[in-house]
Amino acid sequence: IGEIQRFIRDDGTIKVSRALKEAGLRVRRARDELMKSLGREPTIQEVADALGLTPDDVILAQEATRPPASIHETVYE
Amino acid sequence: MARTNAMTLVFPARSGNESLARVAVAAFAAALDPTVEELDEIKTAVSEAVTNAIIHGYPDRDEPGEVVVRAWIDGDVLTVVVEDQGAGIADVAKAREPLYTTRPDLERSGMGFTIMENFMDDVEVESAPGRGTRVRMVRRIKSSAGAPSAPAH
Amino acid sequence: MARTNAMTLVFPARSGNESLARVAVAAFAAALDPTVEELDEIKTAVSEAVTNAIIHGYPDRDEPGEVVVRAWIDGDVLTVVVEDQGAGIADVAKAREPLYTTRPDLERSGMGFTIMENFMDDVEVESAPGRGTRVRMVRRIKSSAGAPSAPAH
Ligand SMILES: Nc1ncnc2c1ncn2[C@@H]1O[C@H](COP(=O)(O)OP(=O)(O)O)[C@@H](O)[C@H]1O
Ligand SMILES: Nc1ncnc2c1ncn2[C@@H]1O[C@H](COP(=O)(O)OP(=O)(O)O)[C@@H](O)[C@H]1O
Ligand SMILES: [Mg+2]
Ligand SMILES: [Mg+2]
Repeated sequence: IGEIQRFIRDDGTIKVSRALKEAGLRVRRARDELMKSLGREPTIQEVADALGLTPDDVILAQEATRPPASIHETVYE
Repeated sequence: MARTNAMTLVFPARSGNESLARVAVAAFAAALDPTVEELDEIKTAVSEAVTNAIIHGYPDRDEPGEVVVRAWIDGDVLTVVVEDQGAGIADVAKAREPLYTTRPDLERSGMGFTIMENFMDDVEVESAPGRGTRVRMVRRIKSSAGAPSAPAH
Repeated sequence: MARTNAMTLVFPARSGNESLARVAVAAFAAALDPTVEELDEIKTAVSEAVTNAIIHGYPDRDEPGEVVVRAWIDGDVLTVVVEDQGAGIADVAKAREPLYTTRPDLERSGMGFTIMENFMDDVEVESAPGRGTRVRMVRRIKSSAGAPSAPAH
């Protein structure tokens, strides 16, 4: 998250949920760009390196941009 | 090959905790440097197994039981075991059939086991009614050069 | 307030696994929707405690013992407990002093406990030589929904 904080030039008072969602969108874009430039699926480390993040931050960011799971729609209805 | 690392995660069967399991297993598996796609598939399989434990294993929402997720790495092979001590499954073969669901009321698709089988190299299910369910999933990380940070043994 | 969620993570005392603990606790604490800074501080405190368990608790690298990280949420308060059954600490008060380290050879700064104390609201250490160490850290998420938004300390 430290990296993510620098990454979006934030003073720290921003909510994690928002910071991770923004990072998640960049992860998606970086993955697409690496697919084109490498001609194959990038590894998680390659995506992290391209963004100056750790693989852990990439994983947290991806989770934050995951479409709501079916479990949420089902269990609470 | 020797087991190079292992983890155990325990949490109550609450909706939302499948996300904790996904992140923990993904962070654990990241040591094998999988592709984003491989990691997505592993996370999806873990989600399906954990969601099953939460909604089918412990259908009584008021007293959530415990879900246990264990994972370990042998060389370039990841094994994930998802366990509950809940309702159990009477006929595992039938439960694994595509589109089979006992909870159409929850808008379940009946595709959970099929997704796990498609995304993992091997899926074993052990279950006993009233005693619980254990799902063991194995996936070799093809993009991996083996666990690079593992000490020589 | 009632405990709303809980997790337990167990892993071998291998260097690198502090990162697994950090990401699991981060995913768990994210439910309180902290600020980036709050979560960063929690992750750093968890890292320090887990690194201590790994390098001081189990100094014998060949036979890594187990580290247990538990966390739970009560209302807007996160509690994290990091436990090992390793070497233990003879004089806890001394160990908590800033700059005190028994491993200057590992280029330790002796600031681990000081960092935990600065980043968490409360830090308790229980330890017995030869039996292990338990560090219990508490942090209220001031920015969490329902709580008045106070400036960071
Ligand atoms: N952990 C479990 N505990 C009890 N029953 C389970 C469990 N996992 C799966 N089942 C049973 O197997 C069926 C098929 O599971 P799945 O293929 O995931 O479909 P779905 O979850 O959409 O019903 C479920 O409807 C349920 O009856
Ligand atoms: N889990 C532990 N097991 C055994 N000793 C510990 C543990 N945690 C801390 N210690 C002792 O407390 C000292 C101070 O810890 P810390 O403030 O983190 O500084 P550092 O890790 O840089 O030495 C350590 O040098 C070590 O002697
Ligand atoms: Mg299912
Ligand atoms: Mg330390």
